Amino acid sequence: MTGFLLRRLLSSLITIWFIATATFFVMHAVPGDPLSNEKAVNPEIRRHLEARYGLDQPVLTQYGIFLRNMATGDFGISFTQQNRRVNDIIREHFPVSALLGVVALVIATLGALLFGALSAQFRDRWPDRTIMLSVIFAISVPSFVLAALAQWGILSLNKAAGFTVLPVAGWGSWRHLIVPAVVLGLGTMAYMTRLMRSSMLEVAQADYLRTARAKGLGSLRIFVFHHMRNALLPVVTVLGPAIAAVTTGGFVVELIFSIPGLGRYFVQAVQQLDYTVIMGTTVFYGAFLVLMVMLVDILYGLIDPRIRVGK
Amino acid sequence: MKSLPSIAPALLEPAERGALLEVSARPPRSYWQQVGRRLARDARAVVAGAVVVLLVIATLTGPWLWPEDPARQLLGLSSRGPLPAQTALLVADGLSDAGMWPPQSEQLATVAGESLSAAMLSAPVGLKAVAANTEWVRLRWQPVAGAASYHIYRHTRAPRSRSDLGLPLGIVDARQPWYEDRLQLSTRRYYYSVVASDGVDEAAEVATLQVRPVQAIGWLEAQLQDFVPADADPAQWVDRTVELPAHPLGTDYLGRDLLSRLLHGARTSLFIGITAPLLFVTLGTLYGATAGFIGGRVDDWMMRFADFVVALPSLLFIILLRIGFGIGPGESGILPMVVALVLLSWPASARLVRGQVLQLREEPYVAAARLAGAGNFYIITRHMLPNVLAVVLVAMTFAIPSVIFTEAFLSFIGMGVTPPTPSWGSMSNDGIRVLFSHPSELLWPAACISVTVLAFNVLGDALRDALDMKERD
Amino acid sequence: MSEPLLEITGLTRRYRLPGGSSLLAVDNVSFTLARGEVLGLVGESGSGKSTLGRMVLGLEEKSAGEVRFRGETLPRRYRRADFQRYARSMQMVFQDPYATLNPRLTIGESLAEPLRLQGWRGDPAPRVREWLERVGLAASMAGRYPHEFSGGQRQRIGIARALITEPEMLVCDEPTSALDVSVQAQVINLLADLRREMGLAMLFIAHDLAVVRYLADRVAVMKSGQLLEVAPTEQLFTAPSHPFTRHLLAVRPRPEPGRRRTD
Amino acid sequence: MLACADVYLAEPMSDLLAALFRLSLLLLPLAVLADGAVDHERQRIRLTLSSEPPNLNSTVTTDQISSFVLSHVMEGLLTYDASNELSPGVAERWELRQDGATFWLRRNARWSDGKPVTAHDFVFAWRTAVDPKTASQYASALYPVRNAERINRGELPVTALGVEARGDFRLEVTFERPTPYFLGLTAFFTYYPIRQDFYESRGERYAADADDLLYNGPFVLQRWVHGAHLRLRRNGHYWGRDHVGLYEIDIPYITTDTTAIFNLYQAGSIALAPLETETLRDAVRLGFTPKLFLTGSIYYLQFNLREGRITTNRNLRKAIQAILDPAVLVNKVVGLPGNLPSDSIFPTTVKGVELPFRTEYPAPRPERGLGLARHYLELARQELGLERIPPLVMLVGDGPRANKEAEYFQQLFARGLGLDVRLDRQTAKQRLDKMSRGDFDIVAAGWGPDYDDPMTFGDLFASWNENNRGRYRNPEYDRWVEIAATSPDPEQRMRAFAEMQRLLMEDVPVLPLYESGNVYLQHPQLRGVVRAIFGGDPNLRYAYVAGEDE
Amino acid sequence: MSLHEPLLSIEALHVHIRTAAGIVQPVRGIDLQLEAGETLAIVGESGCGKSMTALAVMGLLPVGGSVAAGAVRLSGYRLDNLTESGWREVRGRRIGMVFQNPMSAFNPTMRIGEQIAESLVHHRHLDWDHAHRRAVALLDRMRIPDAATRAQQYPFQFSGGMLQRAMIAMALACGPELLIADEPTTALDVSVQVGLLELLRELQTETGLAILLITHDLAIVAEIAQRVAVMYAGQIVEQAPVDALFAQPAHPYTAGLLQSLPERHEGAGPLSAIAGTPPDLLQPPAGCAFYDRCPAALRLCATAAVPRVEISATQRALCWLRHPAVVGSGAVPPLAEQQGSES
Repeated sequence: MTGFLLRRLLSSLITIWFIATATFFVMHAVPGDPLSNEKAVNPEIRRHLEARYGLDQPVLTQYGIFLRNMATGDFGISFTQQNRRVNDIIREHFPVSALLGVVALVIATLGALLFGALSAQFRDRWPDRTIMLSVIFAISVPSFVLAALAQWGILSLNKAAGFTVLPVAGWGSWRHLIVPAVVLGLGTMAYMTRLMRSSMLEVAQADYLRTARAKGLGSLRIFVFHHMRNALLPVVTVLGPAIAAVTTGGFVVELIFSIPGLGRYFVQAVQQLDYTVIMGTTVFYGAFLVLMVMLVDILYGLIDPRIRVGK
Repeated sequence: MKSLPSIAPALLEPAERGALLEVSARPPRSYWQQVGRRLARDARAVVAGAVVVLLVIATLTGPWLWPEDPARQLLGLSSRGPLPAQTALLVADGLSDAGMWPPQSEQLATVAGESLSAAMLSAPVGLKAVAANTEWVRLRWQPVAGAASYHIYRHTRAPRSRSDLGLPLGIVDARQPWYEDRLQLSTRRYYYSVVASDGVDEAAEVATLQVRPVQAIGWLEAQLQDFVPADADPAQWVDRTVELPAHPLGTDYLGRDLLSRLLHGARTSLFIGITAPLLFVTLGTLYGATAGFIGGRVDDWMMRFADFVVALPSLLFIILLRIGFGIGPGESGILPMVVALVLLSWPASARLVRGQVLQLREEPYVAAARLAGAGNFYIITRHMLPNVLAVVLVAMTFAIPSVIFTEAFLSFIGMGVTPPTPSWGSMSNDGIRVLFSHPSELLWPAACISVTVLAFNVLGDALRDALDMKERD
Repeated sequence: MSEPLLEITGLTRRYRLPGGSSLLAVDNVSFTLARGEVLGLVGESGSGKSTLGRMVLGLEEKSAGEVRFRGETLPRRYRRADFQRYARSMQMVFQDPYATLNPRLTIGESLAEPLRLQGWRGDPAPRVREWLERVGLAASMAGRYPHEFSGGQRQRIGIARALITEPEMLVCDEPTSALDVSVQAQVINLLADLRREMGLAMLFIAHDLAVVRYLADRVAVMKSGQLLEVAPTEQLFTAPSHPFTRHLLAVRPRPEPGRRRTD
Repeated sequence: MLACADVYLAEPMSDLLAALFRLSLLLLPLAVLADGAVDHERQRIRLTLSSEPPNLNSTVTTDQISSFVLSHVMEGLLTYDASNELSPGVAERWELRQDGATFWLRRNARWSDGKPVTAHDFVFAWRTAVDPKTASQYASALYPVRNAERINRGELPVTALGVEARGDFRLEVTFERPTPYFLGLTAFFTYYPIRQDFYESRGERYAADADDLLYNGPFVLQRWVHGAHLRLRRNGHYWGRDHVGLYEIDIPYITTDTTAIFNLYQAGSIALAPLETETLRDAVRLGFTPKLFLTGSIYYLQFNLREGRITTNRNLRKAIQAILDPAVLVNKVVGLPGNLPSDSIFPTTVKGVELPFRTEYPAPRPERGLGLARHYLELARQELGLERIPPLVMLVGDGPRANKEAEYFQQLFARGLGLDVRLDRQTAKQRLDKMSRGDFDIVAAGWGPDYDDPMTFGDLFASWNENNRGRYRNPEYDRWVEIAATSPDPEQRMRAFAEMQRLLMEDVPVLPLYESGNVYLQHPQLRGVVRAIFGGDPNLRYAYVAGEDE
Repeated sequence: MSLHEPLLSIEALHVHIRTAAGIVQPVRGIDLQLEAGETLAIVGESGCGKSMTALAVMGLLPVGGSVAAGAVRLSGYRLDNLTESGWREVRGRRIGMVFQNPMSAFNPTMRIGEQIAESLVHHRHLDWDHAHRRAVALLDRMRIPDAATRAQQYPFQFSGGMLQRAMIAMALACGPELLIADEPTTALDVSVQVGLLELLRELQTETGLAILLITHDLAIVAEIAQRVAVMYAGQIVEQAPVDALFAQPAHPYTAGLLQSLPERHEGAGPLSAIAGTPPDLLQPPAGCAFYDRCPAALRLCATAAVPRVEISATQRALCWLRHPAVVGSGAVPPLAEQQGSES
């Protein structure tokens, strides 16, 4: 297991390096000048600005500096918010995205387990048809439409109730979180529900399930320990991509619900050509996802003894 | 024990039979014929397929079936619901109006006097509309003694109270007891209110007038849209009527035909939605097949690289690449988006195909072909491709909706195709801002996205089932 | 005895396992096969008998040792030309009748494939029909797909494909183990008939001793990659020399209720 | 009322543990949701911002959001009163001369740590701003002060700056040249004081967080959660604290989404909400009465007059001028009341001698019409010797309104003149970059005033001005700018501006479109809000929350 | 009818399975009795309905499957109309079952010991600790070395033979009266097969367990069964004590099966195979299902419902050729002559 972990860690580091390199060079290929401003500045000031961001160095030197700084976890100073370090920006805004993402993911996963299991259990009967129909609608509506409709829904709800049941936008309490998280998690939930359903149906065909029934066990025990537990395995493998979808797919939700997450910052940074923020965010997200995928792998190992114990 | 039945001797003859193996008269069907047959029997597949075919037909023939130019702007008809063909009054506008407006000062009764405080000001008398059409509503009223200025409001319903006068259109000087409203007028009923003011506060008394403009078109616009000849003389043409085209789904914020934009937007969305998957699935297939076929160390390295690409946060990177390629003047931004999508999306199909190839490599019939002296090319084309094609086809069907989503998403956050190129995503982006007042501007493109995505998803499901060649049938 | 058709010396197959260790699937095996001879290769699952068969045919790389066919040393690792060169002489019948045929091709196409690949001039159809009949199927079935056939029929088609180019040697890898008893007999009979007609040499890999005893002239016993013993069939069954062979013969269940052990 | 928001997000999150801790807090229904746009009892209002203040370091900041926040937490020598007139700030009285100015500082002006604001703080701030090492992009605001420009170019040491503290409470300023509008400048953020010891103690982190900034304005920044939340509280050390109406300005929402902002207003969560064309309709339908405000900014199309550009042809520009009716653009395309169609580069808000400049010197109206436009186009074609005018590149921003206008121009020019306009839609920085490199034929741009004098618009087209993105070069124009810059006579100056106005109309290096306006909703209980062109908008210094029945 | 109730009795059992193509009839009216302590083998080729019979006895028919007619009784107690909770009292407790492929029949994510213990916890209401100790003891009883460690392992760590022993332990954990073994040795190597059969036999003598063995392998039958039922196309075509069946098969199909065994082949001639393939059970033939492949078929066999013929007190066959009326008519030779020289 330790050998496995070490190898996994090493390959993750290499992957992060690749992401950083790709980001750096793509970023430097972007046309435009991050230092341009509404007011033209004189050359002396420009020289000082360039020096501050290291833009006066050759690209390869910049790359070297970037890698070295990255290794120490330093992404430099923001171009648009000149007194903030990219690290601070990430540290302050990522937890917001992460929290939103985690809640969305938890909602998605729990929902998917519930609905997927229900759907498989009632295969081809009305609960199954209803759930599968909802699933297919959920994956067919773009997130921004969903978000807009949800906000409109809250507004109507509040109007009908006569007081603020749920806030329309903003960030601060669990009530701010609930609708954006549902909107964000819905697509993932739909996808995972489908997966869970087919996984449940596949396990339903498995010999060991027949064995369990042949032992005359209670249906709850069969369901939980024999059916569900094994059906979960393929669902766990998509958790990695699901985390990616939820954490980086949050732009629109963050935008519409005015949530101070990192995704929104990224879009702003792209519009402002804020080199350091773009690179910092991309590399950070990349590293985060690599880490998550690694964790999911390990989690999978914990659930599946064939990997945990090792062949 | 029962007595034995008697049996006819003829039945005790040995049975005579033909060949043991009967040959059915059924003509052989090729694999793809069978897949087609299964698809045709699957109701969802038929419906989804029909939707896809309709979409493609609409995309290809739409511009001929509904030849309205998606770029044509009828500013007098902006943000309207479904409209029939109608006539519009040809009216003069700022560029051609000669001496009709504003009223000359000698025509106005002037009221001299001390300026008064707001509380003492009365409501304007004689508020009337000199003319009311969708190009301009011209109001006049009698001057109010002691007023410093007038505040003009416009409402879309009868004001309910003094504080509910609606949209403030502007403030005019006391010397100007008239107002011309040209602000996005439509043929609905308007309630204009004029209040006198002492320069700071408004009077308590209000004069309100109900006006219903007639549909009109301004002179310049009529010239631009070829409703009148470019060299026409306004004097001869003004006050005639011209025919405005119908807009079955209504218009957008610049008075462009929504149906036509949807049809052209379908081209963009479907073009990206089909081209990008086609390219990246092909690329991924070739890559994965190569890796799987060569195997060994090459496979290891190739797949490691694919893993790297998978690890890139794709949405962020698509955005990065998209700005990295930049969009030159006049370009639609379709190409950079397709390239970005292709560069980042191929590994999924590469992995899929590699897995298939690795599995197929071990199939006995491939070994048999090898033993018969088949070369790589033969094995790939004859044994692998047809099998891989099935999974690739399914992968592609599922890639299409996801790309359509990505396009819509990018266009939505302003990183997609650039206006004026219509795409469903950018139309949704435009529409979402008027969701409450003009929901159809969002609902149509959003519905198009949803239906397309739905159709391809369902089709993918059905295709996967149909291609699953088991012992059924 | 003249020069053997096939001569195997010190043949070894080593698999590298993740973590640096390696597995000897076939360990220094030597034997010969005469023209027209049937050599039964028996052993339990994982004994390396299938790997051996595949190495002989070039489907598997040889880690060490030598295979000589008609006095010619076969390459350690095959290229396409090698297959084309030896394919006409050596063919294989596979174990799983369900995976043996490409499900996307009609059996006519599958049967014509070796002919085409070996530059068969003219229309392969008559020969395909001939061979279909020869393995006991109606010639008119050439247009059907594999899934329309039963396991036994597929195995016959597999045999027809292997023999349609009239090779000198056939490697049969457990051709009947997935078949029912009644069908197994059909396939064995077919193989026996064809062998007689064509003078085929066969490397017959099986775990079923009775089948081997029926078909083989000599039997080789393998265990854990090693060849324990090669002997003429009757000798091996009546007077096995290796303890493992003895054990194998002693424990196998037999369809003779009277012989039931009582211990 | 304890807001849940207070519990959450107290400090920037430091690590995963803290995040998890907060998560647990978040998921507990601790307190009722803090709500309410206004609170009469506590004199508190809630607002939203379109983005968080990018930079609160007054020497380097450039943007409006920062300007809004800074104008409430800082105070310059002068400030604006409730009727938008200059009034005493830190300076109690002053004297403006041709060659300079003297400011006498009030002795009760205090920093938020209780120490007095002194003349040295101004000297330090101004020197910092012009120091090339600071690399302030707004250093040019200080150029009227002697030697500022040369210091900024690195030619002189910062100590050469023409500002001097005579004791703690008297500030002497020497001018580079006569600057009649200098008093207005002293209310501008680049002129705000900074205390040296504090600035140096914070180093790079100066103004990075709420406690990395020292305040001398009516409010202090009590909390700043980046990207999420700002809270301003009345400054207990402010000399005029007794006349500050509001106790707290809470800004818990940061979003650019106008629909979301409108929804927040509708939900009664914020007291001020800007409206866009789209939300305006809903607002009116729902019975809200919007307010209008002219921002004093002007939007225009600028032609590239660099050599080799086809737009150097005057008749081509005249053709475009003749077909483009700003009134149609404003009414039909922009669709927001409060935006004024304009034929002049000088907005109506610019002051003249007595009356507004535009009242004293109305803008000449160019002749327009399709026939005329096509006539000019024909002339252009002949002059250029071209059968067809090649495609024109129009550089535009990527915002929704910019799109809308660009699409309108494109269609208008195509239909009316048969011109092929290629839209070059770029994000902010890329657009600016292309503008300064001159990589365009036409650019849609805008300009807001930096100080209260027509010169802030007038010198924009002087041949030496780097911000003259189209490189318009007309000696006559330059001469009028020179006169306006140096003449002590207001009459003469205004005449010079009128000449500039005329030249721009005739030469068409730029095509004014409209003066931008704001349409916004304001909570009926919120009173005394001053909408200001200068010194941070909206100005809440004089605002208060009235009782519900007032 | 005697008062004695056999342990298991199957009467005129019909099983239907609803599929997309139509209703398949894998079991078409079979009758079987199994006494306590007895081993009855059901032999037949793949698809003949033998596994479906076993599953019907366990109430574990696949989705779409149902008992269409007939009855299954355990000690006279009707099983086929039990509710799901009724079944739970029978399964595992009164009838244990061993499946063909031990690798897939174990839950891959659960320890072997737990899988054995859980049925003890469920049926015998033991606490987990206790159940675990019992599970270890059972594994030990199945001659699994180092049972305590093994109980803590997962299925993938076991060899096939070991797993099958563990499966038997699992099936017998609650001391059932009847063990249904569905192809218990098919997936195993020959040398392992016999050990397993011996183990079964041993357990049977110890506990008086009745075994219903489902297999296609006549060698296995010969090793362990006391009585044999031969199934073909959903019917039991012959039922006999094992010796009688091997010595004197009454049905042409049984005879054909025996003749096709290479073990029983003597001389140099070809093996005698049964030509053709079994009928499609979607549309079972009206007459004898074996008619198409039967070398001795009469015209009668094609259409007339086949009678069950009592060859002796213990041997029965489903065949016209053995019917007294046909035998009496002289249309077929007596049994012994058809059999050839086998003795």
